[in-house]
Amino acid sequence: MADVLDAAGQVEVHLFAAARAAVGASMVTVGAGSLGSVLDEIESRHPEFAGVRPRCSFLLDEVSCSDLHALVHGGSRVDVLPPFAGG
Amino acid sequence: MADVLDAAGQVEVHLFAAARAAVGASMVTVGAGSLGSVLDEIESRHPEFAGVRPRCSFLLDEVSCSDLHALVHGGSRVDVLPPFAGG
Amino acid sequence: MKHFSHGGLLVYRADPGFTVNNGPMGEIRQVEVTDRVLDVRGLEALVDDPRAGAVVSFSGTVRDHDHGRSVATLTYEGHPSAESVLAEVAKEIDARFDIIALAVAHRVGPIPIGESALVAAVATAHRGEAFAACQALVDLVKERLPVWKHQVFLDGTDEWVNCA
Amino acid sequence: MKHFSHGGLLVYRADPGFTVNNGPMGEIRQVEVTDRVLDVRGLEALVDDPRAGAVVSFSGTVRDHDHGRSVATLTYEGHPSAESVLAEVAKEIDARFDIIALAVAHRVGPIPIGESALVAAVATAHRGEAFAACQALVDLVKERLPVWKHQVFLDGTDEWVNCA
Repeated sequence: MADVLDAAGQVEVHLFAAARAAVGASMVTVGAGSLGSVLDEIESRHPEFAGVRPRCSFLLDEVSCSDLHALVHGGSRVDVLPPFAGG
Repeated sequence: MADVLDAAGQVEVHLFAAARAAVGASMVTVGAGSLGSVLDEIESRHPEFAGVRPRCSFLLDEVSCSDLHALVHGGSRVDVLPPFAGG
Repeated sequence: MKHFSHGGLLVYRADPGFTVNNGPMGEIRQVEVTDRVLDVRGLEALVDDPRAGAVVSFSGTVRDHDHGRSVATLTYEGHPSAESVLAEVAKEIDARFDIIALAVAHRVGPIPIGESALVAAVATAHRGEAFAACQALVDLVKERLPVWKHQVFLDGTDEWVNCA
Repeated sequence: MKHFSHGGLLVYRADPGFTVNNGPMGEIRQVEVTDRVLDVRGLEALVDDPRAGAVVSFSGTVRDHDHGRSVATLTYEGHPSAESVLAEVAKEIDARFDIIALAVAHRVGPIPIGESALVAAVATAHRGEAFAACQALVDLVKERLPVWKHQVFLDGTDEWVNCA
């Protein structure tokens, strides 16, 4: 399975605004897998992430991604974006 | 009749923009009467006024007046206002 | 900080009592009909307010073309009541919208191509109200202000706009 | 006359190729995400154009109160893609409306109370289009721009807006 192969790599997860505040870091490195498993791993390490996670959107290698089953390969980048509040 | 009494006086008619251009003067003095008779007198003296008159609105002593039967007493002032084009 | 001026020969202030507008309504900080150059940036500064979250401004400029014809010169003429009518328009907009401050000015006399004929600025707490109020203000000025526009074209002909 | 700057540390330009927009569309004369002070008057000057009959501008300023609480300090954080997203927003508005020129800028980093967070200016031939396009531009920036607002209140608490 692709999941097994990908799991050998590491994924950079960049956290912004309220998500960064919840996790306490602007970047964490987790094992490759699905987008859902990547987020689950962050939540297991940083329980406060659970509060903001449901309101976030995600970028997978700079492209918007809302499919929690999407594969996140080793070397990929995930961005965690809380609701925007510009202007 | 009031008309007869008023007719003894004179009315200042102030003309603006296209109305002034048609009449060739910014003010003319005509005999008192009704608003309609005042305008008729201007038109009889200055036939070009007929072209712009139907598009004009009128002030009788600084108050908007659209009633051609309204009495214009001697000493009153009529303003002839073509369609506005500000901004 | 109220500022009023007496502009061109055609203009006087018929109703000097309108300027103060306190209580629940916003402040009308400038209402002017003038033959001088208009400055929308000055109006924006006038409506600036610590309570404001949004300022929307409008500048309407005279163009060198109208309906495909080249305009050589352009002159606005104002009725003597123009400034007091403008004040009434400002008060009506202030009553209709949730305004913190507004300012509006119309120029009369000859206006060089590219310069402003009408400027307005509105400050409100929230942005939607600022856009709505500024647009309504400009629309109402166009509808009510006793001002006329005379255009001379490059071919030598001329017209009073809306009277052709 | 295209002008772009690289503002705060959080901002880079992901898509440098968007700037020229010729043909039937209007000119996008400035798109900027910056940590410097914004100047709506500068944007108005940028969109000035001899073909324009109307310029509408917007300035959204940060306030000292939010939902009845007193704000002590306020900081905007932008995603690295913010400036390229802003460029896409500008292009979309330019495609939707009959625009002669537009300019838009968002500030990031700490913003003192009363200063602008978002400024925009739109020049069009006719006034209705200028109001509609400027308002749509501001609305779309608010919806799409990956920017976040952090408020610290006078009572010492803080919040990320829209995440409370």
